[in-house]
Amino acid sequence: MRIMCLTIVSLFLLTSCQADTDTPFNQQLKATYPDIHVVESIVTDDVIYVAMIIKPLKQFSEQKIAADIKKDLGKKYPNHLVYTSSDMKATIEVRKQTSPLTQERLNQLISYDQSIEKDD
Amino acid sequence: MKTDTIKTIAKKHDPKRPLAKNCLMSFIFGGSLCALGQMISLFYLYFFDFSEETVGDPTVATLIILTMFLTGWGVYDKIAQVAGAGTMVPVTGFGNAVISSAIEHRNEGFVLGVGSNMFKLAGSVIVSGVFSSFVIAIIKTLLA
Amino acid sequence: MKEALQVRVGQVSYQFHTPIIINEYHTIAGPLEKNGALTAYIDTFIDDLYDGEKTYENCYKKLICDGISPLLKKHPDVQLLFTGDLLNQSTPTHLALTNRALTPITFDHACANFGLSLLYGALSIESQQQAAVFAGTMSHFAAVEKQFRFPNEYGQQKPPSSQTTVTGGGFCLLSSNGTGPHITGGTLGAVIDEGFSDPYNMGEAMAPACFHTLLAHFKDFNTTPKDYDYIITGDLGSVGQNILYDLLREENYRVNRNQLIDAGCEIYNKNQPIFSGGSGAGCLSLFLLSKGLKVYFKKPTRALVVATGALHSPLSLLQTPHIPTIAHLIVLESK
Amino acid sequence: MVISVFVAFVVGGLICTIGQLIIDVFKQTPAFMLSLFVVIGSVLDGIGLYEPFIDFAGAGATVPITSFGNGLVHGALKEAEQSGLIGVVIGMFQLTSAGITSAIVFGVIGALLFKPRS
Repeated sequence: MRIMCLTIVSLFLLTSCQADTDTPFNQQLKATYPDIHVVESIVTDDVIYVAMIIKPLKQFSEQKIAADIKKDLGKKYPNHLVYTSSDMKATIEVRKQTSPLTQERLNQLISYDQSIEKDD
Repeated sequence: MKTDTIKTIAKKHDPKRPLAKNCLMSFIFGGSLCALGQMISLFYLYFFDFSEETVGDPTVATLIILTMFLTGWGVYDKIAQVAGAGTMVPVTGFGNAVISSAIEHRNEGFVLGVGSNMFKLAGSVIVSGVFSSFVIAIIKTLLA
Repeated sequence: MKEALQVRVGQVSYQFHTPIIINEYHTIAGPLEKNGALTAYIDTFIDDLYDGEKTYENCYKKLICDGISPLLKKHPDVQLLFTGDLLNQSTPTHLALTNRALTPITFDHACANFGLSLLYGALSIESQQQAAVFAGTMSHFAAVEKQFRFPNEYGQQKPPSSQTTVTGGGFCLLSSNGTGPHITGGTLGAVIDEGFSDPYNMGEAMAPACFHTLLAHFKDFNTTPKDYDYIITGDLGSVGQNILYDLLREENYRVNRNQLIDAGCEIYNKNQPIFSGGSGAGCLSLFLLSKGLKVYFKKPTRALVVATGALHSPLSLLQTPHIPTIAHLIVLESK
Repeated sequence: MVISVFVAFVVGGLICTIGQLIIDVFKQTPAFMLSLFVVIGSVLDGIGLYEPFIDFAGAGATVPITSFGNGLVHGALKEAEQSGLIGVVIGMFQLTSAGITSAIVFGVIGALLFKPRS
């Protein structure tokens, strides 16, 4: 029974949008792309990983939006490898990601980027 | 007496199905089943390594486990009498068709009873699905 | 040998001159009927649809055993049992009567079996072949549901016009001595098919057959509904009864509404989940041999008892999508 | 996240209501309605509309039986990209195996555990 309460509590906690503890980069993303509802991102010196949840009504084309943002960011930060994902799982994983990014962890995150499957 | 006079009289007394109530009930029950499915999906998303694409499979499996218990305890058909399509359209309806046939034909033995009668109801769903998917996939691969 | 009195009347009817009396009867019913409307009149009940058996079909067999044994104990010399049940090849009846000195004559007219059993019981007594015979039918909800419709646990919404098979029924002894209501006549029905094809609305499919047999009876005996106190139908249900009422009025027979009694509707009370009424082979026998004889036929009455049956099989319904039906009628009088 | 539960509720409810209308208004048997839904699921995925529909509705799209049709076509097409026309036959049950396998397995387990009640 305890586990049940734990899950419900954590479900609600994680879903509240932390507008306040957002990194400046996230706020900037939200400003430039209005469709984003919740965004989490990891920025290292050579990789930018943006996980987002699109507003409910726009979710029909969430993958297209994620792809556009990826292209856009790719232009803005040419010397960075940019990955975006509109998958809910990506947002959850990024939010859990406290320790610095290992390559293996990064590969797992990249697997959530749907646009990669479409390209190759 | 001519057949069509009998038919018109019979038409007059055909009890109208309570359409509004049925639709409302199937909306509520169908919706709550899908909401339950979404919660299960969220649970799997949080605690297991499933992406949003592949989270459907464990959700469906969990729902069918739930159906097995509901069918076994004799509750599912009571709900379905109220819910109508609400409990039939979701995958629990498919699960219930398979599980109720299996339970029903248990007394004829497992091989001949359960084995041969299990898909008597759900078979039509699989056959129509597979055949239509085959046709569509062939057309798509030929065109694209 | 006294001059053989004319038994045949008109095209399809019979008139019986020797007294054919229903003088002993035993009814048994299931849990749903236990809290129905006839609890006071039914002899024995079973608690659940298994009654200690492993399968529903065995319970159906046990029902037939428990239904006939009391009568058989009292009258071991009787040879024939006119009956009929709803499962394939009447296996419950045959299994129930294994190693017993009683030969089951099993008819296959679904819910019209009871009418046919009484009629042929009367004919065999009238022709002095038998001094006394048994007649009666039994049905079991879950076993019939499994064969004719869907598995019992299958979640499917039944429309309000569908009917619930009765668990239970009754057996009776027909003989030419004793006290009780007399069977004075009968009419054999013909297979009627008006093209109705909805297996969840048997009432509308069986009403024309019942109407056809009633018409034949009125023509052969040139009587009208007014000459009878009641017209007791087997399992037309509320839907079928309304249709029958309109059909009779269409043929300008004046009949008032409470003359029509439907066994399927009488067995249960209003708040029970039975849709438009009870049905099944045992439905008419359960009603007639319980409340029928103990209440309606206590005072002098003259009534028509019509057993209606749908003769389709799950397979035939898929190939030729309409339901053939039949109805048999006996005239029951009590002094 | 929580709003996705509400969206699934509304979308799933609507699909079931359409199913109820097919049964009651067009007087079709439930088996026909289910087969129709599976075919609709397949056609939608053939056009490529079902993938965004799942993104939008979440469980509202994966729980109804239309997702079975979608899984079939999706698996077939994905395999067909690699190994050509024969891929259609190979990939058909890759994505939908969860539903059918669990139905069979829990059907047998149900037959073991339970007895039919009326």
